[in-house]
Amino acid sequence: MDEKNDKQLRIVGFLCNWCSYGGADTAGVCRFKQPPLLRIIRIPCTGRMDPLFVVKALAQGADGVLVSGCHPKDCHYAVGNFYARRRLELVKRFLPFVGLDPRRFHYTWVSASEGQRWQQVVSEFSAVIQELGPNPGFGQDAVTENAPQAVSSQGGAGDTERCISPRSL
Amino acid sequence: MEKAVFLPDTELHEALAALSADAQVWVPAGDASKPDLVRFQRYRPGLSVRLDARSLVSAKEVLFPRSEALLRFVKEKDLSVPAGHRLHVDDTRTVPPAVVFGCRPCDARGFLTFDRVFLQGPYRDPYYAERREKTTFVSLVCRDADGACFCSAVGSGPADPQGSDAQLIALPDGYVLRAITQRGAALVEKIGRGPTAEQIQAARDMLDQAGREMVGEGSLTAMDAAFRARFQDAAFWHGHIDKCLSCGLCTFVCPTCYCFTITDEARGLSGERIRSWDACMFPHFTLEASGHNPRPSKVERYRNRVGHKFSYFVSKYGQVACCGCGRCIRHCPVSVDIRAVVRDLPVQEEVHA
Amino acid sequence: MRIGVFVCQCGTNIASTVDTGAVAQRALDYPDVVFATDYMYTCSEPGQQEIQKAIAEHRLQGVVVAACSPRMHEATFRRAVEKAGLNRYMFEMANIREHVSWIGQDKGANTLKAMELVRMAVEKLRRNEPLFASEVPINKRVLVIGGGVAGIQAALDCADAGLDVVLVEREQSIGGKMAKLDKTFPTIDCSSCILGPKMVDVAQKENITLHAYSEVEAVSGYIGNFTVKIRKKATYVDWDACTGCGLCMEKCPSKKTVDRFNENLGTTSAIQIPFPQAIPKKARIQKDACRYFATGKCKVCQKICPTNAIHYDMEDREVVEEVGAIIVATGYDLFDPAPYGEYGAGRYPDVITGIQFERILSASGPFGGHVKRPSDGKEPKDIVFVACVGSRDKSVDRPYCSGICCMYIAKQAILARDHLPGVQCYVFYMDIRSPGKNYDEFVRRAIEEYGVQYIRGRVGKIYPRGDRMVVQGADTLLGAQVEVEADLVVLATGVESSRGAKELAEKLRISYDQYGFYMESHPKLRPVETNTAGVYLAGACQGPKDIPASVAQGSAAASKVLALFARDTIATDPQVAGVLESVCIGCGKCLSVCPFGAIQWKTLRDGSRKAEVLETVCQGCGLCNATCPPKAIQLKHFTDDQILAELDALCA
Amino acid sequence: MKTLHSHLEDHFEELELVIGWEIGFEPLRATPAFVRRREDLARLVWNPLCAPNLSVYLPQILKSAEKTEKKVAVCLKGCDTRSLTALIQEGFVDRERLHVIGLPCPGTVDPQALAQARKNRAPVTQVSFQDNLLILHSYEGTEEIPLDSVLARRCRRCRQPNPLLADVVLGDPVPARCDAPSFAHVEAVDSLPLEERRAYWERELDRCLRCYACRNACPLCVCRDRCLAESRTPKWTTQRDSVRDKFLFHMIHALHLAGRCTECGECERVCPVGIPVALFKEKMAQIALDLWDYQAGVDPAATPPLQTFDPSETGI
Amino acid sequence: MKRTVAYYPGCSLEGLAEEYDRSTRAVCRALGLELVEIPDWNCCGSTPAHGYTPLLSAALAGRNLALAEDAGLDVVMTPCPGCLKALKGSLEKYREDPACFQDALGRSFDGRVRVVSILQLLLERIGPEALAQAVRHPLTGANVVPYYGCLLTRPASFAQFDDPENPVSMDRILEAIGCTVPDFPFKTECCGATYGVTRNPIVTGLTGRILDMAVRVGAAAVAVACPLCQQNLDLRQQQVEKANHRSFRLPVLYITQLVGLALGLAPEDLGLDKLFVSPESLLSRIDQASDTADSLSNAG
Repeated sequence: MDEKNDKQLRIVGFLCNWCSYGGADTAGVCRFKQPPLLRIIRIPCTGRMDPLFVVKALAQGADGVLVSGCHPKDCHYAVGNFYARRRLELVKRFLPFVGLDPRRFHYTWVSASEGQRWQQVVSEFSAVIQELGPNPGFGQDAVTENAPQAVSSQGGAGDTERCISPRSL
Repeated sequence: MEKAVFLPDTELHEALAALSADAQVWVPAGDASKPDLVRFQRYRPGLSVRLDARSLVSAKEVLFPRSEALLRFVKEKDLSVPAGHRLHVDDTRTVPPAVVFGCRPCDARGFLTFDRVFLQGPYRDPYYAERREKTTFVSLVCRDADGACFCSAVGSGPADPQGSDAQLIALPDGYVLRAITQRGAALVEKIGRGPTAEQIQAARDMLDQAGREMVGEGSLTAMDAAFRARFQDAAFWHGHIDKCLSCGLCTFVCPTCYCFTITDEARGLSGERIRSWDACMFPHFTLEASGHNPRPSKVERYRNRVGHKFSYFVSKYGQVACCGCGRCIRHCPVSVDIRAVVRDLPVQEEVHA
Repeated sequence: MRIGVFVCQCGTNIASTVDTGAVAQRALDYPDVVFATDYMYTCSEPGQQEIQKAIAEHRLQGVVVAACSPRMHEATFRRAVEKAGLNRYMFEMANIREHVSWIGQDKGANTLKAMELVRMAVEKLRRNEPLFASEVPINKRVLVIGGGVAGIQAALDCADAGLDVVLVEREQSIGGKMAKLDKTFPTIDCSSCILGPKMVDVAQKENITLHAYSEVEAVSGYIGNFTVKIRKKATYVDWDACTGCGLCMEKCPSKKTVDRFNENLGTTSAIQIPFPQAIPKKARIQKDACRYFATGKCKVCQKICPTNAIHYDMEDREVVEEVGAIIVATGYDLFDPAPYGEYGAGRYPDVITGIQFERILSASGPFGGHVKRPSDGKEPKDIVFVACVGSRDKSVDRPYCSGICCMYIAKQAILARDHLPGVQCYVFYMDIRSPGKNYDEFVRRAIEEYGVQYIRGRVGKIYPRGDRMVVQGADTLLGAQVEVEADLVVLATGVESSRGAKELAEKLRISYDQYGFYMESHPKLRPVETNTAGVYLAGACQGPKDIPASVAQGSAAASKVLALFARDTIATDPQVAGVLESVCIGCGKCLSVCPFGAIQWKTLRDGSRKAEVLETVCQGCGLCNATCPPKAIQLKHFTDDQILAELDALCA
Repeated sequence: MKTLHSHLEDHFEELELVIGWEIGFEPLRATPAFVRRREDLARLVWNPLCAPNLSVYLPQILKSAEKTEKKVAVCLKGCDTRSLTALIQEGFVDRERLHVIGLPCPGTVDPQALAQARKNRAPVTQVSFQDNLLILHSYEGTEEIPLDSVLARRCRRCRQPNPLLADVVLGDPVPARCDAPSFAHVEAVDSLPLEERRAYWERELDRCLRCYACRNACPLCVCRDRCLAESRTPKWTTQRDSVRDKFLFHMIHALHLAGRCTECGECERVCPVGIPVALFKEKMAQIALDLWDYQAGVDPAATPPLQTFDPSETGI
Repeated sequence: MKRTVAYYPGCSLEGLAEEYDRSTRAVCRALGLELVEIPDWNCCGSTPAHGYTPLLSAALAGRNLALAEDAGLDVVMTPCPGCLKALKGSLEKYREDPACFQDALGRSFDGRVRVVSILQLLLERIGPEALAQAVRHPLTGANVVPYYGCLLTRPASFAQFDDPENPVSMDRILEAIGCTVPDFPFKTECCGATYGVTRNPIVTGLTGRILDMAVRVGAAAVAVACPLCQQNLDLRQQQVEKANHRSFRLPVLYITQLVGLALGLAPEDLGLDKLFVSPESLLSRIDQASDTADSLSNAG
């Protein structure tokens, strides 16, 4: 991202159009001040959220991922957030296993009238991300593919690192 | 034995270090976490060099990387131009000389297939050509063929010099390194010490003995007619291929599989044109824009794989596109044995109905 | 692709904390952007013309507007670009007002964020495809839920316009709360005189199907084609046969049934018609009070009923109605004063609520219109009204003002004086809210003509002294504590959402606030619409309001339905899912997750089965897209590639 | 294995095809066998070398073969039957058309472990089995290796050695090696600090060839020829040989198996570069167990957790 | 909740309200509650302290809580509403700014401890049913009205116990020990508090109203849970009678004394002798009622 100057951290927000996007609007209308980290992607419903979006965003170096939708039982499509909360909780517990910091991913439920609460959600999550700093992502592309040599990243097995090979378990 | 030197075991690392002064040296090496997994890695001190073991993936990666950027392009916005931008293309690359030290003869011979296609064909591939010229192959006479090897059956052998620039002959306390080509001779001067007569003699005996050894019974070099005859026999192909999973493993570990795909990977205004390995066993390989796929299932795909190596290539170039290294058999998840398929081609009576 | 970017200053709303010029300049560096400018008021008429001019001049194929929220003006701009010949879906908005300029003061950070939001919108637009709405026939019938004054007004307006109306009322008769009122402010019209005729109209109009004593069980379908299951609760009286003669009520032996219509003040019979002007004027057996259901004997009503309409074995029945639009007019309930233990409501018989006093005032009430004390039936000499009981009070979670209590207190005080010329009324109040037409004049009349004593202060305690009640409160104008002895205390209880409002909202998939009042689409611009297309609101179910406002909303909702039904078909939202058959593997996961049953099987010639989307039923939630493993099904306008494009614009 | 042959001989009339294992290109390697003729039945074997999970072929075989009154027989180990149950749950396999031969499984051999355990290096000419012992014959003599010392990782944590569903069970039940689900290997990785865990996976996935053997060997990877990881529309991964794209492919595989994976371990067995990819799916199985107390492929009537919801569940 | 509770008597329970202390200890001992008096406790600062600076009052009361924490007790009980407000106030101050609080206190404090009144302890730790079972002499036939005063349950955010405007905790306890509890509207009216000395007419006026209402609803005694209320209603009852030219002769007992009687404890252990208005009229009524009850039971 060419404009990414050193300090500017970014949170990718996936907001459901009917409730949380409306909640963010309400927060704006009421001029509830928020830190400028969040960039919102509008989706029709949290049911549209494939957990892979979260993994890909964090792997690509998004500093934070915030997903917010209607409160359970209040979904515009009746059951969208019921499916979503299962998938999002599953990916939240899976992230640490592959070395992605689970604190960088947060999901919550905010209705269109809860402008104040949205301000609080954004401010608290932004503070967490400020404290965590830039996200190294996964597999920062080492200088592999455009080097003429063949075998990919010569990271190779250094001697000192501690290895968990299943057979040694 | 024209130019030869003796390389004691103790001086092996020293020699490799000397070679890597002005070239990238690739040796078969084990992984710390996985000792029995041997792959070609660039030499660096402390690497556990494993000349005694067969590498999993062939040395193909040295000349034909799994993915390489053919060129980088940048679109510079310019509204005065009709297209709205000007395209800048940059395909500069630096290819340092390389040495593949300690591969097997079959690895080296594999590149004969590559050369027929990438160099002697109607279109000369610049990327491959540049690496080919700068790479020296030092193969080790093979003493540990296993149940999957069948180099002799395809016209090669444990001591086949074809494709190698120099050959290592293992002796109890070291290796005799003999040059085969000009480039091999240049390399041999740099390392090792004068061989004693006994060592030369022992090396020559080893060479003769290996030369005579037959790895893999029968010959699979003249199967093009048999293949065409068997082409329509669905029962035959189902019999052999029902168990195949149609993954891409056999093609990726094979020293002679050279198929690739080219894709543009762009983001915003810049990007790269990537050449990356492809496999005839993959569904997208022959998927047409219309959605039709001439090889819809694994049976057609594997028949094509056999036909390509033992029929089409033979009738077009007069050589089998297989060096008999046995990797495709050894590592196949379900142990499909290409030898069994090819051997059954000419057999007339119903087999594996 | 040729894209135009228009950055709106929105007067100073955006321009004050975002450098719109720089954003427009930076947009020129993005792929495919061939024109970029910023403008004072892009949504204004001249602003839209600017866009249309630029589309023609620069042969634009897509437009990005960086301005306010798409929830506000996406439709406006889509119409504008459509007029200029672009498909309305080749348009994207970047929300740089509510999500940027209004929530941060740091101009540098805001401008950078605005640039990136524009970058995201451009990247998404580069992957947009033109989409075309398909037309769906509308079922020109309307369902009105709730038979109060708002529902009646809506039903009558629709019926007058020639529509088929289905009116569902939970209670035995329509009329809602207004039917319980004696008189209405500010004109002191007799409530049943002005409501009665409208109720009769509802009964007499052929194109109104009335389902009284029935509840909505389930709602499915979408705008123009709703399917509504209605449960007609068992009344144990065949309403076709019953003539409403009232014989059964006279002869029914269990006279001690609590009269819920009269707010538990009087008693009535187990088989009852709630009030004389009830529509439908049919009897109903209250099961828990009926001797037959308790003991198996009695059957008096069955014996004497001239048209033998009584059937003790009657069961709930389910009716299915197909309608094109739904008007929700489910009204409100009144606050139960029990949490105010210090007022003694429910402990002292002479401490009653406003609605109970209204029943006492009413001729059809428990005392036939004579104002008497429930304890001993004596005529009260002093009456104290206590305002804001369950309103404007956070401690009982009712911080809002109910809007009508000040007015009905004044009315009841005047009426009490009419009934008993000697009575002295006192009112404990915090502020008098009388905003309507002739409202404040009405309250002044109560003070000046009817000598009502207004005491500005809250009541601390109500306790008995002898046979009278002492109301102990503060008088903030005197700066002292005051005690008023009274024979009758009327607690003006506030308005709250009606019982069961939340469950109905979940059936209709409309949202509600934390007090259970339904959420209108926009508090100022769209008060009678909801976020669910085809579902409209009217009356107090949307928030506390008086009768004039409820009636007005009834008509407003009706006019919205009429506008919807003006066309024979309705354009469906083309943002629906679509299946790429060559990629579909026929695993059926999308079918099982689709909440609307909008996906079905399609068998190809070679016998393989693929998923197929019913475009008219699909609501565009995207659940199938997220569930499909090979991503064969994509939600148009929110495809994977479009969302990934926005994501990649943000991070490598 | 007299009983397998005798059983098949008796029932061969009702069978159109028998899917089992036979000796592969070398005595130590068993390979799937598709027997359609009676005289080929003799080729079938059943021993701890028979590692491949044959349920992976069933959806394709049943789809291409027309439905006749004859059945397709398939030999399935305990863990293989869990995969079959999962396929039945999702409607990919019609149970009636199968004749399932359930085989209580003492555990399968890990070829790398066996190679390391062997003393001499001469090629094995003949293998025989005797209650938990492998007897290898080669021209350097015979060698006895206890099966427990060369077990595959999946078998060391196996709690389903006995077939869940079968038309016939040949051999008496075998005690499970673990009664409760054991996630020791997952917890070992979890115990690493976050950065070290990421470095570990980056190093492991760097070796990945992206040959998709793990995907194609997985019985529950049902997209067959339409995998999202190879798709350009929508384009989730590039064709680059970068660690991140390979990671994304493995995430696609793991997420698609969340709440569905029956932990048969085939993905890890077939990986040519020995990446413990099964750990991703075992972590998913652990989460499904914690969150919804759900184990895949146990109850044919159950619905996988991500395909359904429960309005009243809290805490998530 | 464990059975052992830190006990903070407070100054008035060592002086004027000594009988409140004695009856509280007796009742708790009878009900199996072990009261551990906070070692070396100090005055909670009452009204003068926070008049000076709120921090002083917080620190003074806070020290007692810290001592309770050191003794490993997580619940502190104090019968006197004044001390209750001071102790709860200090916890509030601690939560607002722990650092400033701890350096005012001059020692560490982690604020885990909870503060409860005697009413809360009886209701939450024992509960009305268990209390009713423990009763040996139910005070049947005695109309007793509960008088909470205006501090015990207020302010709601502070007290977090019972309803500030319409408390019922003492009613429950009185019912549990067998009393009939008439509806007493003035249960939270102010009794004039500390004006007894400086501006006595306020007390005689306000307390007069309360006693008048008590008599009016037919009370035979008034139950209180606050030393100051007890002082105004009992000690000053003569002054009130003189000022209002009426005779009330209404016994005012601490709730713990009444509970003690019901549990069959001896009057001396409950400090009944310390009351100004003799409780004789109440006791005779109870004995009489219990005799008839005995005669009925053994006759029945």
